[in-house]
Amino acid sequence: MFKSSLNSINEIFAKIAENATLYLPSDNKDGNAVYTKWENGVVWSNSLNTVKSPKDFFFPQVEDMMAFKTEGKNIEINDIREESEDFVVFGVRACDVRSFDILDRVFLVDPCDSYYANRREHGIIISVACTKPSETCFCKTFDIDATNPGGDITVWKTEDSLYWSANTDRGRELLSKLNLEECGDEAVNEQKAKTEAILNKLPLANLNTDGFGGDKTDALFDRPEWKTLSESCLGCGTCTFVCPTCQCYDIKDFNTGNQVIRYRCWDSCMYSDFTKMAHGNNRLSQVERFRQRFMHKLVYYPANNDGIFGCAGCGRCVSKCPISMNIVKVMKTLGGND
Amino acid sequence: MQVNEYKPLIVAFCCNWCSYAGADLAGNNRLNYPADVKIIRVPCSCRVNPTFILRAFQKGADGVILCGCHPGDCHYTSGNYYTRRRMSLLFSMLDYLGIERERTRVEWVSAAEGAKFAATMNDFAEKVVALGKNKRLEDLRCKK
Amino acid sequence: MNTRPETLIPVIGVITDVRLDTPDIKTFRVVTPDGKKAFDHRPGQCAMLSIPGVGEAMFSITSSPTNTEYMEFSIKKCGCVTEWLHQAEVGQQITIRGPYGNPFPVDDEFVGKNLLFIAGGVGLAPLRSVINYCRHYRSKYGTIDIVYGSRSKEDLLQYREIIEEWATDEGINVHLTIDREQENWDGHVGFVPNYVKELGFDTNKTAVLCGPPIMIKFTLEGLRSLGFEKTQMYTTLELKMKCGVGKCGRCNVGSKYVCKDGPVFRFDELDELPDEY
Amino acid sequence: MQKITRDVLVSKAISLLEDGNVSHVLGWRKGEFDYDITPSVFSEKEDIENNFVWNDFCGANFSKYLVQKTRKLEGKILVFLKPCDTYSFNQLLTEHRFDRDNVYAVGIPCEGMADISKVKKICGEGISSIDFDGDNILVNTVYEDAPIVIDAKSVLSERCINCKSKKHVAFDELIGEEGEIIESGRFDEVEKLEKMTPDERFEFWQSELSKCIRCNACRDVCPACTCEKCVFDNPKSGVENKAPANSFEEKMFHIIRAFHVAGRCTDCGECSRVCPQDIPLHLLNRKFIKDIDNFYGEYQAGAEVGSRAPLVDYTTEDVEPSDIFEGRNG
Repeated sequence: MFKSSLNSINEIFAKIAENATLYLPSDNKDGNAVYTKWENGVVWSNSLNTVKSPKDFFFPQVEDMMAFKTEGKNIEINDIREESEDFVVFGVRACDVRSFDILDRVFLVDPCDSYYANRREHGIIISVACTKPSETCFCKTFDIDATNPGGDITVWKTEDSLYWSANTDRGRELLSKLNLEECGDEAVNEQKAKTEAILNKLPLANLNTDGFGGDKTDALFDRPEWKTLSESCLGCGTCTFVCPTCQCYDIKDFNTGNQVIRYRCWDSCMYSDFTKMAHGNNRLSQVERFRQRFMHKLVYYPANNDGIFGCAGCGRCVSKCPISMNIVKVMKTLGGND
Repeated sequence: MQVNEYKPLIVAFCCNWCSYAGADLAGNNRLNYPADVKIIRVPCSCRVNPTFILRAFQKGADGVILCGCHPGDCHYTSGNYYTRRRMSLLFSMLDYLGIERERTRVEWVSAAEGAKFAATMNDFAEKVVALGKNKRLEDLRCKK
Repeated sequence: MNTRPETLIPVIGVITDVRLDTPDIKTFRVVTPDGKKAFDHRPGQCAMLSIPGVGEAMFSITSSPTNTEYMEFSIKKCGCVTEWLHQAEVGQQITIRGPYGNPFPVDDEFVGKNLLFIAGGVGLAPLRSVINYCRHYRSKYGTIDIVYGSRSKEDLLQYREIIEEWATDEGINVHLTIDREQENWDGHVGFVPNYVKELGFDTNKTAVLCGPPIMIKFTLEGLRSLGFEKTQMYTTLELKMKCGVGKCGRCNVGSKYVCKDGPVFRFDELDELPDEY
Repeated sequence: MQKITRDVLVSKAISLLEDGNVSHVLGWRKGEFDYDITPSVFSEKEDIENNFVWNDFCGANFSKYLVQKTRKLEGKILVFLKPCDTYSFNQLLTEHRFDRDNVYAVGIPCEGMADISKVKKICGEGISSIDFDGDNILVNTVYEDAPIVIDAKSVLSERCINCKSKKHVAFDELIGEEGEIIESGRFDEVEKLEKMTPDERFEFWQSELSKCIRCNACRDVCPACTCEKCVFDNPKSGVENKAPANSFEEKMFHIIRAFHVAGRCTDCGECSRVCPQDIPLHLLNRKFIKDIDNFYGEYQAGAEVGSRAPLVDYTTEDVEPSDIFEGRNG
């Protein structure tokens, strides 16, 4: 474990930024935290978390995949992929660190997604333990320890200091370059205990997952509650786009006039055209689309991934849904623990 | 790059009944107007949907001009009156978003006004050249 | 340059032959620009075809894997990509990637079994690959019955191949049917599910079904009434797909992705999935 | 703090339901934290008694739900409408989007709705409960022992600060006192932007619109956006646009969306309320409203049923597009 004073944080940022682009949460003019490229003058936000999740760094909302040139009947395919630059994402919370595991299990399994893998190999994650969790947080439900977030390097923040500990070789290498002073873990343990106490007081602390999991398809699929839960769903994509673990994408072509760029962009299972094809649509109503999103996170994903839930409990959808319908309400209604 | 080397791309939407004929007349009378003006013929100026204008900018236009029959002379009686309202609001909105207001224009050109057509295009092109490349409403993908 | 392998990047395919099979179905023969087959596949697998600027769509490969020279796709005109393809001429290049999905178990469960293929309309496309594969390795399988129905005689896919090759093979019984009476048709008239019941097959067969959902539903009931078990019936599903490798997240039925875990399913496997296909 | 209490609405809803006048009630359903309230259809007395809420966080405008719910549900629907919601209600009727006979509208006065993000900027995270006391909002958090007292006026949402009308323009029955149309300062921000230089305006909108994540919440909540298929979702429209691929597409979507609702937008402010990225979308709509008022005379969409929207109307004396900037700097 290493220690640095909170006052010297900018010097540390500068050091990290020497070898790689550094991104960290910083407040925009609305006072919302957004991941911002660090340069002198960019201030690390005090907010709990960013509005958009850091999945953008590895799986951006829009990314060009390949280009085509057509001439007469002929087509030329151009591989426009480029090697990503090295970058460091600082200030990732425990829930978002888990989200990378969840995304890895989709994108890195065979056949590996080279776009995602490329960024993943070049990105170092520095997580920061939570000290002031919000009422919308429920990471504990998914056995995530907000006081010990993981990633390549973990940072704990106390009143006046930061404590650093590396979890991976990449993290150790980066940390060794920062020349921090070694220290014990007493202060960190104290901070952990404080946060732990608050985590237990949170309104969603006791949300439980017993009613969900890979084997619960039959028990949940035809439940009548889906209809009432989804009755006022607007069918917008807010929950999916702020979600750190939503990974569905669409592949589209854009004709620039000179060439065709095939790009992929985030898609949302809440959209009416998500499964629409020439011969029909297997999810015609919003009830089915709504059910798909939550079944995917709470049943289908665990069924394919050793029981790990596809939700990290970050609470973004809880605070951002235009009609305040969210995975917590779904779990409470269907989970039978009321 | 020197200013005088810069060739703007100007899209002119011309209504079939007046302005397109006006452009024809300008050609027949050998009146000069910039070759950078690309004319798109539309059945009536009110055929032009705001997306057409934005689309033109996206695909690389530096200026978009919309020409139709004089108010009162519309082949379909009232099409250009609607155009007038739509474009007033659209141009005002583009200005509000900080897009240079000289990049867009509506001009009424009748079939007999070949000279006006040429003069309008010359004037418009000059203004667009003075503004330079369209940077505020461009789609970089289309430049590749 | 990112040099990692990437399945989403296709290769170029050239259409070397276009055959008008029915008024709305054409069969396209596709090879690489140097005249080879783009990749090997197994019967029942699919490939993503695309036309830059128009779109990309999943099609089942209709030709048998035993054909090592080219691949064929029987495609019905119904959406953007298919409409464009129907206007394509010989020599047109398209892009192709694959193969995707799991094949029919032709080398394990099917071996030694009597096979019953039941198809409706363009549903013959994926089955043709299996049928021709089984014809090629004829000795590995028992009797083969093929029930195929369509709206009219003109709508029967691969009609010449069926009549001239399949029907003349020893041990293969072909039963054709069309929906309504029409001139110069002396075969059976009626819907596939009813015809299957009329034919009254023994249950010592493994059945493979493909066709419109309504046909599948009633044929399944028909076969069940004849005593067939769900474990001896297979079908192949189709849902909207974008990536083909189980990542884009739209072709799932429950926790199974049609592109990755399907498209071939045994009916008892389907029973475990929610009714959303 | 709302002057009309929840109990008044609950008893109204229950009596109408029990008399058989209506078979469903469109109302606000209690959430997890006293502020996350979901629009919902109630049809049981017990459900209403237990779960119906009415407080400073009941911002949702129900008008658009009527389009879908009147088609799906049997019988009459009781809908509670705040003054601003009645404008959307009328506008949808003008466009024949639902059958008036299937709806029983109860107008309720509104003292302005609170913006939870403004509340959170004051009290921080960790809200465990919220109470109301006169003009104050009392917030209990897991971090403080005593409740944090917040003046309700200081956390009013933007659209309520600039409320244009406390008068209901449509109802079958009114609860409480009728209000007046208000001289609001809703165009002040627009004017401020108009006075900026084009460079500053461009800078402003570029930074605002670049936040867009194209979740379509603004479109999907908008009572004026009731197209069965949006042009931006339709590959055949030629302008399909699914993702904010670059700064052009961000602008394209918002300009065209604002244009499409120009003359029909009642300025209900739902777009800005739901935007997860806090983009001031109302400033686009208000620009159109202001321009329409300036160019073609004052017009308030939804003020009366059957009024002709300015963009499907004209006069021979309309201002020329070349003259619209007269007397304005820039």
